[in-house]
Amino acid sequence: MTEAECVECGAELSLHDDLEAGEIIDCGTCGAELEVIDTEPPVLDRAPELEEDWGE
Amino acid sequence: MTEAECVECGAELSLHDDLEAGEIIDCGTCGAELEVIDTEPPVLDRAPELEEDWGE
Amino acid sequence: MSEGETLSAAVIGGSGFTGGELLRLLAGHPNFEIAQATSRSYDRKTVGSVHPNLRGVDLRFSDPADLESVDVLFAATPHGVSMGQIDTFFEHADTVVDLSADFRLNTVEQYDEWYDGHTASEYLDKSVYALPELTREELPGAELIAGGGCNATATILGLKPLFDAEILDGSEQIVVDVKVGSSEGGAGGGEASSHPERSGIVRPYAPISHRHEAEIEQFLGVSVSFTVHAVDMIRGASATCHVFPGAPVSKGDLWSAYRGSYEDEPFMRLVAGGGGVYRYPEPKAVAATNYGEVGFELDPSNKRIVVFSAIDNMMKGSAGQAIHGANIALGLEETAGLEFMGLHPVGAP
Amino acid sequence: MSEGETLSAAVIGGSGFTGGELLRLLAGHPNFEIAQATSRSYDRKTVGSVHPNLRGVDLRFSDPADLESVDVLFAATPHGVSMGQIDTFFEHADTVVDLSADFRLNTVEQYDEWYDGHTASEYLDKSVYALPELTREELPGAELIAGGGCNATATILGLKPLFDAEILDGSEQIVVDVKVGSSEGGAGGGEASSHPERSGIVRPYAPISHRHEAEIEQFLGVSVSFTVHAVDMIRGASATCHVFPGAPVSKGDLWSAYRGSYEDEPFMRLVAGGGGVYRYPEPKAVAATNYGEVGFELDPSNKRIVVFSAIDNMMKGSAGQAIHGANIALGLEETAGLEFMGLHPVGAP
Amino acid sequence: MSEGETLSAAVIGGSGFTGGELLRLLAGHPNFEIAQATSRSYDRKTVGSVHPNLRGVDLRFSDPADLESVDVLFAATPHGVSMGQIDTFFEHADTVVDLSADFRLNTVEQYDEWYDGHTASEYLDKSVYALPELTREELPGAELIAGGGCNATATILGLKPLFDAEILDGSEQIVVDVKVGSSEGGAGGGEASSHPERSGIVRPYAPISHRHEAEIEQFLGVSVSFTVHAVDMIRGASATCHVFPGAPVSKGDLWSAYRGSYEDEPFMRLVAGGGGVYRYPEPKAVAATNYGEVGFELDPSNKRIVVFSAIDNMMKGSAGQAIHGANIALGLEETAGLEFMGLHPVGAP
Amino acid sequence: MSEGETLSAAVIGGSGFTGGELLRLLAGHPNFEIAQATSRSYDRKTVGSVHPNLRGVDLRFSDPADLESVDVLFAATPHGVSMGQIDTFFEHADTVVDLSADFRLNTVEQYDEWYDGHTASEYLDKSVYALPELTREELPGAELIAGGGCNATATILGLKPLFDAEILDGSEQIVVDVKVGSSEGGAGGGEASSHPERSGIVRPYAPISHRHEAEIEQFLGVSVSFTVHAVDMIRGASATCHVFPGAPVSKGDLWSAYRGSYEDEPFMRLVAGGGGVYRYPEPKAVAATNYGEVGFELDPSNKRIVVFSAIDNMMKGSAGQAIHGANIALGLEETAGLEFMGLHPVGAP
Ligand SMILES: NC(=O)c1ccc[n+]([C@@H]2O[C@H](COP(=O)([O-])OP(=O)(O)OC[C@H]3O[C@@H](n4cnc5c(N)ncnc54)[C@H](OP(=O)(O)O)[C@@H]3O)[C@@H](O)[C@H]2O)c1
Ligand SMILES: NC(=O)c1ccc[n+]([C@@H]2O[C@H](COP(=O)([O-])OP(=O)(O)OC[C@H]3O[C@@H](n4cnc5c(N)ncnc54)[C@H](OP(=O)(O)O)[C@@H]3O)[C@@H](O)[C@H]2O)c1
Ligand SMILES: NC(=O)c1ccc[n+]([C@@H]2O[C@H](COP(=O)([O-])OP(=O)(O)OC[C@H]3O[C@@H](n4cnc5c(N)ncnc54)[C@H](OP(=O)(O)O)[C@@H]3O)[C@@H](O)[C@H]2O)c1
Ligand SMILES: NC(=O)c1ccc[n+]([C@@H]2O[C@H](COP(=O)([O-])OP(=O)(O)OC[C@H]3O[C@@H](n4cnc5c(N)ncnc54)[C@H](OP(=O)(O)O)[C@@H]3O)[C@@H](O)[C@H]2O)c1
Ligand SMILES: [Zn+2]
Ligand SMILES: [Zn+2]
Repeated sequence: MTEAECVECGAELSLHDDLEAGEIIDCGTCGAELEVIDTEPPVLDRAPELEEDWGE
Repeated sequence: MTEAECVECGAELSLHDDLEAGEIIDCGTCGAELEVIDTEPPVLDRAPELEEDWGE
Repeated sequence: MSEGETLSAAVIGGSGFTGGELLRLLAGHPNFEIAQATSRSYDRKTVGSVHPNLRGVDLRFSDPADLESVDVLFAATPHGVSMGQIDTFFEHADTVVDLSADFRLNTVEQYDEWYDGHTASEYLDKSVYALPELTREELPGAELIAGGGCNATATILGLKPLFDAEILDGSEQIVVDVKVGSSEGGAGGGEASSHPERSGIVRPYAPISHRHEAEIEQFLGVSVSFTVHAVDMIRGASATCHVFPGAPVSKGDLWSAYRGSYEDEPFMRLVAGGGGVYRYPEPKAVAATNYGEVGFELDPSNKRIVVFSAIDNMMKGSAGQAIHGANIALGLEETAGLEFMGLHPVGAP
Repeated sequence: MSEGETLSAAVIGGSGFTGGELLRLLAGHPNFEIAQATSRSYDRKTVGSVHPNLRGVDLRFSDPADLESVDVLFAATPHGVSMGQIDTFFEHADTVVDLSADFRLNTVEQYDEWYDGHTASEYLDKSVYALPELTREELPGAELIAGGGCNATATILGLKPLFDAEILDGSEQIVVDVKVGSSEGGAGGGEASSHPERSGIVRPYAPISHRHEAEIEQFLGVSVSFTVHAVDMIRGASATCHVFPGAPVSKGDLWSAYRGSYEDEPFMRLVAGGGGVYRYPEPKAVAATNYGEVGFELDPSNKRIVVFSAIDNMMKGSAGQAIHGANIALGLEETAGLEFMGLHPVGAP
Repeated sequence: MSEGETLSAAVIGGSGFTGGELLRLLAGHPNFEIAQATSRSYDRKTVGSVHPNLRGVDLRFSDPADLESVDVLFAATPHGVSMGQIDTFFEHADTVVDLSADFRLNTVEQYDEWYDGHTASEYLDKSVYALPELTREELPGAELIAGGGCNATATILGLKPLFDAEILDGSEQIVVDVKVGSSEGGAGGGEASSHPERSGIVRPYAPISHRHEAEIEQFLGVSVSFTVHAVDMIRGASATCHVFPGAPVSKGDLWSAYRGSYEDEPFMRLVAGGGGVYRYPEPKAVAATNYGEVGFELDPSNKRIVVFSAIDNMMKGSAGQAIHGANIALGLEETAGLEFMGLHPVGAP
Repeated sequence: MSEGETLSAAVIGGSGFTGGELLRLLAGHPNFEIAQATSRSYDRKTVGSVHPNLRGVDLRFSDPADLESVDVLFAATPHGVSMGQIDTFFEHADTVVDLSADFRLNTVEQYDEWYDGHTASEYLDKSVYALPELTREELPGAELIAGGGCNATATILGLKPLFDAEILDGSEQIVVDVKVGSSEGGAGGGEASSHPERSGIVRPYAPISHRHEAEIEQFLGVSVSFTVHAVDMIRGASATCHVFPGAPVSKGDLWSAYRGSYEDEPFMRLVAGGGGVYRYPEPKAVAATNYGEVGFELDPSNKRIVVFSAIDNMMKGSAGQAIHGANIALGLEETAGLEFMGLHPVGAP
């Protein structure tokens, strides 16, 4: 288990071992979806937002 | 505290001391509303039902 | 086991509705610790991302292909999944509690009649139905526990005292008219369960031939006329049973029957004929709890008994019942983790 | 009368729920003009202050003690009011349409049995039940029209074809399990109908002995096992009838029966067994309309017929039915003022 | 055109929510006859199989690839569809009424900023926004009519009188807090709009950057602070605008402004500060109608004006507005087909 | 006190909504035992006859005139009652926890401005506001605890971090748009809260001048533009705060502020910007719990911060907050009796 900081809220995130680039994980504190950009060391970024159409 | 039997469901009811005839109490087991007919010894009967108009 | 001991638990199908309830109950249970919750779709996400009430639980979903070994495995998967994986489940757990219909019935013939057969029929003899009001004697030590169907549970709880007390002998006409909430359909949900289509309804969704009839028949020995309506609530199943006993019966007989069957039951409440707003069983009075309410009325005009039975389908009707059964099977305090009393006021929980 | 003619109308009890619906329907009706709407509590207030949908109608409530003379007087008052004032009503109107139970039954004996007797029994012979599916032949020229009970209307509409086609002969066991919305209780409303207590419920409110049984018995000649539940909707009554015919019956027989009874009826729709979301009758499919939907299913396992019937209690179950009956009685176009088709999507209207 | 004439109409996207409303309105409209309703998913099914309220309408869906020639074509398709097919639409119809956002904005730049650009920008100059309270002068004879966004419509109707009367000049801070029902999302619906997840909510669904801001800015000339919440109703949009005028203003000024803008408008109602239950605008008072209600309050403590505006998103907010605009464009009676007054009581329609 | 000790408690106003919640929480609390619950209307009835979830609690209401002596007295009575009886309360209890507004404000002047003055102003200095996120330091040993207003609580929890972190200094315009459920009105309920009138609404019920503004001003030092809407849920208060900071602020600044204020708080959760269905605070995610959720979004177009805050008005907004404050005041485990996690799925609880 490695640790990383959530880029959204700054909370500590524990990451699983077999982390893969491109994977999306969510922050347990703020709920943000984070994309794994790099694994050693882990680099996270906000995942691109799913454009949701709630209709208008 | 005296005890009496609920005339609806048969469960034991504990009655308070200053019981008065005419008083309405509800059974904690079945919820029935019971009227105190007599106090020494306590005699209970089903309380007359409140005719409720739910509209029709 | 000794009461202070802690057992490890896994929930297969943890992202579903009953799986989420199991996680909630296990997280608050004094004797369990959650080792694993699986989901294929939400693999590696926090359980809180799906179940917002579990945001405080520090756990991520894992893949059901990577089972860990635990003391107790709960499966909350659609019908058919558990029967396909039951051997694997037992390789990873001593006790398996399955919430689906896969191990509720006793014989292959029943599965042939009501479902699409059975692929692990060697387990049917071993499994014990989870509802303690029916199977308290058989549960201790049971290794395979089958959670009941929610509509079946409501119906059986309502009618059982009439059979126990021999007011009914099985030859009578019995009509069961059920009303259920939308959580019964699980987390999937198609167009019919979208909010605009599903709100405000009284919709006949199983007019005839509901599979839960099989469980009712198995336990009460009688075939019932069974119809299920979807109504506008989320949790809750309410069964109204219209029964025509052969011999005259008094209200006193009925109270004796119901008190006889349930007065020692920690989760059964009798409600009938009181004053106030809540005079008969209704789902919202037991919402969020493991309680079942039953009550009745006697129709003098036609010798009919009307029985009302109400449960929370997610609790007494599935996850709560599963924990209740497991508590007894494992020698834990029967009510452990299930003490929540419910809410008032409460809307359509 | 000639079709272009305009009739004056009064609504007694115009501040109530069915009174408001009458006002709405009359305001949109090509042959009526509203002369008066009474309310004691809202005397002199605009009708829009009580019924926000009628803000565009230029009318104020007046006291029911100051009746004006009109062609048609509609009374939408609680049971007992009309029978006390019926002479006065006829002094002010040629035609009286009463929405209460006061003139629905034929004999004093029935009122003695089901209500608290009758004080104007001389009118019982003259009154015609408003539901055209039952009384179309008797309505033309009728001077006293009695709007049916909403739960009775739903039940009768559901079962009538089975009697018309002699699938039932009256000796069978019939269970009627009804689900209704909160508008059925009228505008008063006590604690049980407050929003926090009334939301999200499946509440047995008339387990036995509901007065509408009298109307059902009068028209179908059979005593039914009748239980009514309150559910979370505002408008709507849904009756599920569980029926056990003496002789075997096929789905073809059922379709013949239902088409036979209703295919010429402008406001009846048969719905059974199609695809999509709305496969059987349900109240929200007819909400805000004068339509009634009926449908059925045949239970092969126990020879049961399940009949579903759905109406809007404020329309087909009261105000709409009253206008429909009045249209026929007065020789107007039968569907005048009642053409609204209903809504989709719609929630709990 | 002469008033008795009948125009043929097509509805593209007839199986959707606003498409269904268009069909309902056209079926009851004295000047239209429906020639075609398209759906790819329900091709050849009856319109009643999707919209249960239209069971009495004798019409089947056809494929949008097989367009018939009509007088007026209504498109009720998702954003982007109409701009791709607009040439084809005009080959088959003289007048096109589009309910999507495709032709609401004036310039390509706006589409670049708020949407993903525009592929038929040559039509932007020709199109007229459907809301007659904004564009009554431009509508007669218009060939391309763009129905407004529902949240934009509610907001614009609420704020417009303040600009008309120069109480606001565009430099003020304006907060618009909107609450909408689930029909706004259309018939599709994913997990978030399933009944168990969508019931009972107050859910921030567009905290910032809602596309309707573009329309508001276009018509009022001001950028607003805009946030939309989903709440538990099906129909309805309610906008609460919190406004801080530069100069002191009295309630008299406000009444003058609102009466000035709306007293001749057939579908606008002012509601503010009366007694009874319905004192301010609220969606259920206008549900199922083409009416808009606006009202206001003045906060003495901080010189704030609070404006309330309520519409039915399926009517004034889309299909009703489209018919209203078309009526004017085509020289028909402005209110034709839109007279329904709404319901009381009514739940969450 | 030592943690195993048991304190006796009385609930004045035990038949009301918050009184019922207090009884439920106390019955499940490891350190309390209920000595008395008062009600004038339900004197001598079981608490279960009013609160169906408490049918298992063996207790009858008694008259508030017959107060017993207890360790802690909770008053859940309408505004004005406690200030009239506070001396009597202290004769019967060492600690008084009052849920009304009677002791929330610091000075007589505030009561003169916002209420109708104060008759026991000598207690104002002694009382401590119950919300631990505001007053944790002052609570230990407090003898008079004043539970906060539910809308005030939601608002203060949402905005406080912005003041703590000096992102706001009190000179800014702040709009607070609140949405609340029907339990906020208490068990009384008039016509406006009857089910047919109250269902499906978005109703401006306090457009301006809501009394909770006084509490907000007292704790945040700023006057807010405050408007409250009633929506269709039973439990829940949701405050959306639209804030315009003087200096530019980043999302990082906001997260620092909110984490700084709340990361050690056992009952506060930050929710903003995740995926899935529940991305921002919403009442049903915290229903039945003592949790508060807050979150925010930054509007780049106009430098607005939108803050969302959600609580259960019956819990964090009243009874839960009262127990929380009492736990701290009495030296008990802070979270004792308040551990319930909430439900998923859940409707309009
Ligand atoms: N809902 C009720 O009221 C109720 C009452 C009594 C009994 N039950 C029974 O309980 C079971 C679960 O019901 P539910 O309502 O909770 O359903 P649900 O919400 O649809 O959840 C099903 C769960 O199973 C997982 N799953 C599906 N297929 C799987 C597979 N092949 N292998 C592993 N996991 C799989 C799903 O997650 P992924 O797809 O992400 O893996 C999901 O977590 C059903 O058998 C149902 O009949 C339900
Ligand atoms: N609601 C339904 O679904 C339904 C269906 C079928 C039949 N009905 C029948 O229709 C009738 C009206 O029902 P509702 O639901 O509309 O009731 P409601 O909402 O309670 O309205 C009753 C109306 O009658 C007036 N009223 C009461 N007592 C009166 C009196 N003594 N003299 C004159 N006016 C009086 C009331 O106004 P004021 O007190 O201000 O005068 C009010 O306008 C009832 O008989 C009911 O059984 C109702
Ligand atoms: N809902 C509202 O409150 C509201 C308010 C104002 C404006 N609007 C706008 O009105 C439009 C329709 O909204 P809605 O809510 O009615 O949506 P909807 O319920 O999702 O319906 C969309 C309809 O368009 C059809 N469709 C989808 N893609 C198509 C394509 N490529 N070609 C032809 N037909 C296609 C669909 O049927 P098939 O897929 O079967 O062909 C369906 O009939 C949208 O642009 C929306 O923004 C909606
Ligand atoms: N509901 C909320 O969400 C909420 C939130 C925060 C704060 N509060 C505050 O909490 C308090 C209670 O609110 P609620 O909603 O629970 O009200 P409620 O449901 O109306 O209950 C009031 C209770 O007080 C009793 N009562 C009334 N007058 C009394 C008197 N003069 N002496 C003794 N008992 C009296 C009533 O019972 P009897 O009449 O039978 O004696 C009833 O049990 C109010 O001050 C309210 O502002 C409520
Ligand atoms: Zn984070
Ligand atoms: Zn009893």
